[in-house]
Amino acid sequence: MKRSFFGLQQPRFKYDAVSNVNIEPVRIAVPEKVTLFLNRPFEGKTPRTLNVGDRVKTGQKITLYEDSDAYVISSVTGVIRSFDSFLGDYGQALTAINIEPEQTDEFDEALRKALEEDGIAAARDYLLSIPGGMPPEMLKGGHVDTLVICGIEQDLLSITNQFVTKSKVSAMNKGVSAIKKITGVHKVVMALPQSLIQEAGAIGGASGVELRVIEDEYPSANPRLIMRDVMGQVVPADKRPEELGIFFVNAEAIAAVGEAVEKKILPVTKTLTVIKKDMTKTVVEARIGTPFSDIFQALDITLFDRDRIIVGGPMSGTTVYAEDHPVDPRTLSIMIQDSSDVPLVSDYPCINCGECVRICPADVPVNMLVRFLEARQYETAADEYDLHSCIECGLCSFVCPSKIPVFQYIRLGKYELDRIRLEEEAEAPETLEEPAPETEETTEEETKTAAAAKEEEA
Amino acid sequence: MYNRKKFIVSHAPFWHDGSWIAQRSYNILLAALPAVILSIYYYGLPALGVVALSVSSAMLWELGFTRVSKTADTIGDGSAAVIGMMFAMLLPPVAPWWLIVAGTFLAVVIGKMIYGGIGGNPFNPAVLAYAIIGVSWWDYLNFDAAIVNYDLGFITMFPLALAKHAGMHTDLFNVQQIISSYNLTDLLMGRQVGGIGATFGLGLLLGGIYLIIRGIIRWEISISFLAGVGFTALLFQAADPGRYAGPLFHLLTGYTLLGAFFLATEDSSSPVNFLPMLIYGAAAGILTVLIRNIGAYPEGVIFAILVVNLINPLLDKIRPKALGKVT
Amino acid sequence: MAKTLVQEFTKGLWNEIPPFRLVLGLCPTLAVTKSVESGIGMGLATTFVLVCSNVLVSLLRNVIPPKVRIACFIIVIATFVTVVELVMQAYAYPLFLTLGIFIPLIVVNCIVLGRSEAFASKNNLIRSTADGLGIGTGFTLSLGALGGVRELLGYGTLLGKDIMPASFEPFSFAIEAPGAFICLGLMLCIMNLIGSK
Amino acid sequence: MGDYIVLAISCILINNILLAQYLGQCPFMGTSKKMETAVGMAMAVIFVLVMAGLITWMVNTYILVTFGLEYLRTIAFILVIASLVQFVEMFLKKSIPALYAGLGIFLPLITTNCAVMGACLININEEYTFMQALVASFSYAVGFGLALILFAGVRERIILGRVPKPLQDTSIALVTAGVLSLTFFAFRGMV
Amino acid sequence: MGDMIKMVVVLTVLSAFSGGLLAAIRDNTKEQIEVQQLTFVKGPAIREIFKDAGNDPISDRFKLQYGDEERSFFVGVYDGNPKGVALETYGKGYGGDVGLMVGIDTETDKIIGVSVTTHAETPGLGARAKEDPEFSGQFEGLSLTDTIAVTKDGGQVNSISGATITSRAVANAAQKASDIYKRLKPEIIENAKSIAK
Ligand SMILES: Cc1cc2nc3c(=O)[nH]c(=O)nc-3n(C[C@H](O)[C@H](O)[C@H](O)COP(=O)(O)O)c2cc1C
Ligand SMILES: Cc1cc2nc3c(=O)[nH]c(=O)nc-3n(C[C@H](O)[C@H](O)[C@H](O)COP(=O)(O)O)c2cc1C
Ligand SMILES: Cc1cc2nc3c(=O)[nH]c(=O)nc-3n(C[C@H](O)[C@H](O)[C@H](O)COP(=O)(O)O)c2cc1C
Ligand SMILES: Cc1cc2nc3c(=O)[nH]c(=O)nc-3n(C[C@H](O)[C@H](O)[C@H](O)CO)c2cc1C
Ligand code: SF4
Ligand code: SF4
Ligand code: SF4
Ligand code: SF4
Ligand code: FES
Repeated sequence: MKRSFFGLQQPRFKYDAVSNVNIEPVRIAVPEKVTLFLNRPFEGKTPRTLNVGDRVKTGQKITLYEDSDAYVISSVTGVIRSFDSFLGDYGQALTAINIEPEQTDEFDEALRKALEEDGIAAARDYLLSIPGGMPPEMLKGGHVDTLVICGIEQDLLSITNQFVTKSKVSAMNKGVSAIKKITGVHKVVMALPQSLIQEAGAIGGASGVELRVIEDEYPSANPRLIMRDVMGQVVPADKRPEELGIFFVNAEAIAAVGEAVEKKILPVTKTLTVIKKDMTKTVVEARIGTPFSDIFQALDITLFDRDRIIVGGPMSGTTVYAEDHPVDPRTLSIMIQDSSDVPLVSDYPCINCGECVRICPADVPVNMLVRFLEARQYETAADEYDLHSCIECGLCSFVCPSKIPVFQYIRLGKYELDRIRLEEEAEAPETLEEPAPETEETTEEETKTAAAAKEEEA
Repeated sequence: MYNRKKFIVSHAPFWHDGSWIAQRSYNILLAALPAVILSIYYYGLPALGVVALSVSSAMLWELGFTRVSKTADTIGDGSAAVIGMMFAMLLPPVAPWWLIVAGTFLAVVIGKMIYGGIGGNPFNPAVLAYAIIGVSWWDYLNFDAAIVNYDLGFITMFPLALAKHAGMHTDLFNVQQIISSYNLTDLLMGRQVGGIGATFGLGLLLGGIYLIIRGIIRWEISISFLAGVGFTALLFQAADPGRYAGPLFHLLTGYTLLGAFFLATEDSSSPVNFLPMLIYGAAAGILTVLIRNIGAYPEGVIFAILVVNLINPLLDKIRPKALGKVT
Repeated sequence: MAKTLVQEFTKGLWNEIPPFRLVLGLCPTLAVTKSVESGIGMGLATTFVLVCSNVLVSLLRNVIPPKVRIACFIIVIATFVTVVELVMQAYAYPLFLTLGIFIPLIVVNCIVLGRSEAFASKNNLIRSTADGLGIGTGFTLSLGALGGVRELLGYGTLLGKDIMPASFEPFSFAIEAPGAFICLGLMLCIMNLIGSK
Repeated sequence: MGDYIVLAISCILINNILLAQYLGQCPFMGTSKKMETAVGMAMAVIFVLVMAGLITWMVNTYILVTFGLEYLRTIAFILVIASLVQFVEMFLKKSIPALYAGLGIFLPLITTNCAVMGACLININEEYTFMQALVASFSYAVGFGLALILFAGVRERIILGRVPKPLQDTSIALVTAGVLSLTFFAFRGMV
Repeated sequence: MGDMIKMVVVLTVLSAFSGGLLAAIRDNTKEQIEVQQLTFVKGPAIREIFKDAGNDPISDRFKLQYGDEERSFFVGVYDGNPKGVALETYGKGYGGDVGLMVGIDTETDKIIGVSVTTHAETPGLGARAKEDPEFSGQFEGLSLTDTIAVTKDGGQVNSISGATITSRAVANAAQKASDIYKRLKPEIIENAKSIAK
């Protein structure tokens, strides 16, 4: 992690390869409490379909609010103990559902019924919070041109997708054919490190997946870099790949889809990589909603004040406040960092050393960008200094000798611009309404002149 | 029973390569040491005094400024020490104390702090201070006048002034003859007259290469600077060998090496993109020889660097197209 | 809010003192402040033109048709500038030599035209006179002060008299063009500091 | 030809109208905060200064000197320049609207710009011939534009820096202009 | 229409007023300005040449016609005798005309001294013609019977290093003065005598 003596050479990070390591996942017992997040703000007064004290089954689709079709899949059989409001990243408001599990699972039959009655396409309405997660836009029936399955995580250290790719070949095969039928996508690509190409051969052969090798150097597993380097198509900076009909999904999600259509029961166990303070990695399988503390306990991890719990990898993850934060369908890894390893940021200005510019894989002029972001000139940052080209790899922050939280500035800048854009869009209809009175006036005038003409005639 | 631990919540990335401004500063000081130590060996205590006063007064000015303006202390980052050192390296070994103190004030306060401190300065602070001092108190910077009382066992005439003089009086002198009295070893081993940190060619080369290897200065600037000097000098020499000195002489005298490795590479006032760095360095090199050969001053590095500092913001607008940028 | 005559005068000495508060008239400020004497000379010349043109414009303000307003102002100002030019040549030739083309350039000095346009064409004779005198005095003081700083640093003298100790080495940068900019910039900084207190 | 090149270099770099002659400071300070405005102003000055330089030269040579009216030079020049700018504005508005849109807001600023008036007066004081006046006027204007654009580049960055409050804006800009002027010392002796 | 007339009337009246005022001032200052110019521009040079003269050479001047030009001559009186005259001539220098005041001893027809009045030469190069007493000193005592020229042209004047053009200009100017003096000598002596009286 330290800068090498030969600073002229840029730091290089290799993705960890799992092919030669035989990993046996640690299975975490069903916890005493699971917490599920529903992507809706918590509203005490809105009529609910379920209430505290109600029982839910494993795999049951919980559509909590009557006026919304947002749902979450219960990962256990048990009794709802409480509802809470929870603030996610950048203040995103969620509803937390706390469930007290029972010893044995009773599986929900809704999916089986739907599959048997309406065929495989019916699965579409159940897959959103499958382990690994599915892009909501894809499930809503948007046009899917290409599906890119990531056999490797964007971020470093985490090996969840690689592990799944290696160990669940047949489930993935089934998942690919299922997802093709569900979404109608023809082109499915799987992006993999060279080390997994042997194992993945089976997937490619059976279900018509194109295998593509990506470089083993960070951040080549970034979707936009995969687009450029592997797919040969540069995504315009102000567009998301989704807008071009290209969707990225984790290998884990595809395997989960395979399991779901095969067993006709929704899988509820999440695979994830836990990275300890000494950077050793353990693959863990736990029910979605399991508090991190249960995992830590199972792995003998003790935490102290001022340590850091990171969800995701070291370059682009997010930190959480509490040990009892639950496992989410999209949690690929949990990283623990000792307080002594926590890098400090400084309030120094940019010294224009250019390290960030040289390392940026997206050719963003970070040295200038950071000045504009610091001055809160987000519009200029976006228009002239390529804010939107940033692929959020975090390398610029990593190398900055001023220890400027560059990456944080960038995310904040993008977030602020989004907010401004949304506000403007919200205002837009009002401005559209304005011309209306004008037309009324003209009609009034016309009627008046018409009336005058009549009078003249008279 | 609430006994929750407090965890640090912050933003990605959670790794950092551990580089820090102070580290860069102290490595620059380290790289400068060989050249400075040799000068101290030749000129003795006066030179040591100049260096010590320059570095310490630069740091005190910065400390004073941060105190008075009630901003965070910044002397720990070493930037003031580096500015003091660079300024000392430009000076003759006998510069008077008041000139040094005034110079470091100009460098640190006018050149850097009023622009918001490190990273804000559009010009190299030490170079700027030297130019201002030069306009006012040239007599004290003039090497030939300054070290007239030394007997050092080598030619105590500033090589560039001598070459310029000879070039202006071609009826009396032949430049090639004049400069042949400075042999290569002398120039490389510091047996020539010049700034405290500017005479020891070999030491400067080593320091520069060290900084390049450490990734603290950008080689593109240094190399193109030297190439610019060499190439332009070659052209001039080819045009009129009787009047203009050759590339090797220009590369190893005056502030050329100091400028290429330590002055032109100052982070804040130099470009960061590849092509701009090459243009910047080459322009500085070309301009250096132009000023020396046809301009008003025998030494050209100072003003050449100021000029390229000035065009740096425009140059750095030349940059690769960012990923996914439309048009 | 009508200002009293005194306020009309004193605003030019601090609140609207050129060139610090009204960032106008920078060129003569930079060009002719190598010494107190030339600074004040320029200030007085400008004041004369300011007051005279303010007076005349204010007197004629009801006669001048708005469309040719600027043209009339320019004629009035240019006339007084030429008067200064001729009189200075006749009676203060060395000063004329130091001030050079900056005397004819008073005609384009934004302060003068600005005052005619913004003040004298809307106010009566007495107010306009007070205004012209105030702004002019402020300008003169500014130039004198800047001239003082530059003369002291650059020559070690004030009004031609040696002030600094014999060992002082004149900081001649202060009287070169770059020094003019930097001294003015730093003086502006000091004004801002005082003003913000 | 060589003489004209020397004159041009001297007017652009050595006797730069902004940095060595102290003319046109107010637009220099006023239009250098953004590169776009700086470029617009530079173009407008080049346009007007060349025309004004030539016309005032002719007015001086064929009218003022011929009739012994040199003492009316100031008044004549300012009227010529003011009407010229008015005329140019009207002409551009009608015939080259695109250029007018680009230069439009800068044109009125130029009327009371001492750079234009000053350059015209220098042409006369230096007793330039018609061709010399043409070269000098153009070169002064180019020098103005060059300095203005370089200054804008530097200033755009300074504005983003952490300049202490009392120095912000004009104060730091003046200091920087000073350094700019010092920088141009580099070209001394080069023509 | 009324507006139009008013505009024209106002502008005309204003211009007339301006023209009248300036013409009047101009007439009244004309003499004085000439004196001032002589005192401050040529004065130093003349006084430099007639260091020990007992009169004020600037006021003791007369004009003579040479070709179609009128030229001023300044008389230096020593011990009651009008022993020297000075006249100004021009030579083409590097940056334009170089003006040279040449003092001539009317008794020996030798140069008393020369002094550069106006020039636009490069500081540090040609400008040294004015500043360097060694250079101008070379002209002292040169006889008008000889051709005055720089050594490169076979004359006796060493040029300033790096500034042959300027040096040549000065030598040419001196030679021109010599020509004028030799042509007008009788009239000059007559006039000088009458002035000294
Ligand atoms: C002469 C010298 C002085 C130093 N002074 C300081 C200091 O004052 N503060 C500081 O944080 N580090 C200081 N350091 C340490 C550097 O910041 C840094 O740790 C060291 O140079 C690492 O560089 P290296 O990789 O060459 O060892 C100093 C180093 C040297 C060589
Ligand atoms: C004269 C001198 C002063 C030093 N001062 C410091 C200092 O103040 N702080 C510091 O961390 N290191 C200082 N060092 C360097 C340390 O001895 C040591 O090399 C350094 O702390 C280790 O580098 P690091 O902190 O980058 O790992 C100094 C070294 C020298 C030669
Ligand atoms: C920047 C510069 C300024 C010059 N100024 C002058 C000058 O003021 N007077 C002059 O005679 N020649 C001037 N010259 C012309 C050269 O010095 C010319 O080569 C010289 O006059 C030739 O004479 P030399 O035989 O003494 O070298 C100047 C040249 C340059 C490059
Ligand atoms: C970098 C630099 C180099 C200078 N070199 C010389 C020189 O070689 N000879 C000299 O007389 N003056 C030199 N000066 C001083 C300068 O020519 C002159 O004294 C000032 O510019 C005064 O206008 C130099 C000044 C500076 C800033
Ligand atoms: S995070 Fe930094 S290095 Fe990575 S793409 Fe964005 S700007 Fe470039
Ligand atoms: S790495 Fe940091 S200090 Fe260096 S240029 Fe980038 S942002 Fe500035
Ligand atoms: S001033 Fe120039 S020409 Fe004269 S001796 Fe020195 S270097 Fe030679
Ligand atoms: S006219 Fe006046 S205000 Fe405008 S630039 Fe010149 S001095 Fe400044
Ligand atoms: S990939 Fe996330 S910022 Fe670069």
